[in-house]
Amino acid sequence: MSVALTLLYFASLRERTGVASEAVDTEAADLADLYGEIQARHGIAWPREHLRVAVDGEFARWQDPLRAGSEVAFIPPVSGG
Amino acid sequence: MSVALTLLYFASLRERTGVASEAVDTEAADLADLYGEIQARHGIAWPREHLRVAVDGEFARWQDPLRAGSEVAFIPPVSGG
Amino acid sequence: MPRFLLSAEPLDVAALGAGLRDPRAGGHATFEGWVRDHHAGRAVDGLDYEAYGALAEREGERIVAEAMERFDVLAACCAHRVGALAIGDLAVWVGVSAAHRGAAFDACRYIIDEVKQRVPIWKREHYREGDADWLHPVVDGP
Amino acid sequence: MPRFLLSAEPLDVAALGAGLRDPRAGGHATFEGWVRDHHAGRAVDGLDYEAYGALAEREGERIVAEAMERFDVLAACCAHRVGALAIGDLAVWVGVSAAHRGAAFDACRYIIDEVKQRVPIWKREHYREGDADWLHPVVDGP
Repeated sequence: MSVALTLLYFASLRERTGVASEAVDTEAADLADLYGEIQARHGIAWPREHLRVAVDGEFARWQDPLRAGSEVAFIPPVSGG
Repeated sequence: MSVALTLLYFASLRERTGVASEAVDTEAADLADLYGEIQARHGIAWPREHLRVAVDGEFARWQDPLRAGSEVAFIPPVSGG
Repeated sequence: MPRFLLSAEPLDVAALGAGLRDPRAGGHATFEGWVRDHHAGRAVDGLDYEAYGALAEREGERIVAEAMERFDVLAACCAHRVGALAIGDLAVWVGVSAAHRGAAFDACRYIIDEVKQRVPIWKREHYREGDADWLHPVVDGP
Repeated sequence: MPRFLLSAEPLDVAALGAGLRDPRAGGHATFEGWVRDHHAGRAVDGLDYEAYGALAEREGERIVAEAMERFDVLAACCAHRVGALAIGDLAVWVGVSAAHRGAAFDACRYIIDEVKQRVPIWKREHYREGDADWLHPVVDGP
């Protein structure tokens, strides 16, 4: 049973993937699993422990299940200010 | 042997003495002694321990001797800022 | 009124400060983050800020709300630039008004510290030697 | 250029801040002391500041110099009003620029703390009930 999502990429992740967002269909069980898929597909080196994850503009937990139609962002370490 | 000085008064000391400055001739041995004279003459209640003293625009010590022609200020607790 | 804002235009410090006036306030602390000409030993020419807007605004609001709960303050606000900035440009502004100065300083520092750690904004530095890099400082867990 | 000044006119915060710009600076902390509408439980309508000018300027300069020795900062300045002020008026301004924010905050706080304790400036508060009083807070010392 696959789920349709939009993925958002920022900063060096955006440069790595070459896109600011992409639509995916995934069978990943949770957000951690989803990140594993994306890491493999785009050759992203960041270990998951260094990132945070957000769903629809709110921080989420890696163990959260996927929600169809949601917007998922992997947040690399921030450097504002 | 008397010494001629100018005394400066600020804030509540100025209000108490009624003048911003006055010329005095004094036989006081040091600044502490001088303050004692002034306290008595103007009925100033402040104990010396709560004040500082300055001579010619620099903080001084109560034990410093008097210099003829200098400008002496008794500094009540400050409240700037 | 939002207490955290992202802006693609230069920040209007006078207007931001005016929004925090309060007759009960005796102290007003501010922090300005300026683009400086060096980082980690390298000469810097300028930088770009990119934000995840929706999340940055929520997390920024949350930080200002936390500061207002933790410290005895009357008003607080933070604004952060996005886009291309030159050396000396104002990147981030924090202002806090309080009855007493200790709380104003403490809240101001709390806000800038937390914003730097938690708000999804990223900096790409342009070095004088011609290359550029996104900064992703890794903080030790959890 | 003096780093501590007394002014009988309203302080020009933009000009004061501009004097502390430095391309090496990443952080700029400021403190503004505003006249507030209450003190020690009494409603306040306004106040007068009186200074022993020559000594205030020397002691103020000394304090800013101490801050620049103790903390890793690039530039610092403090300005204090004298004369009659109304509620909300700016009474004192401190600004500090530094490569990093910690030093900017610490030096800014040091300066305002020391100015309040050491610089011969006195405040006379006008209370809403009609009376007025010079403030001479006694500090346990030395």
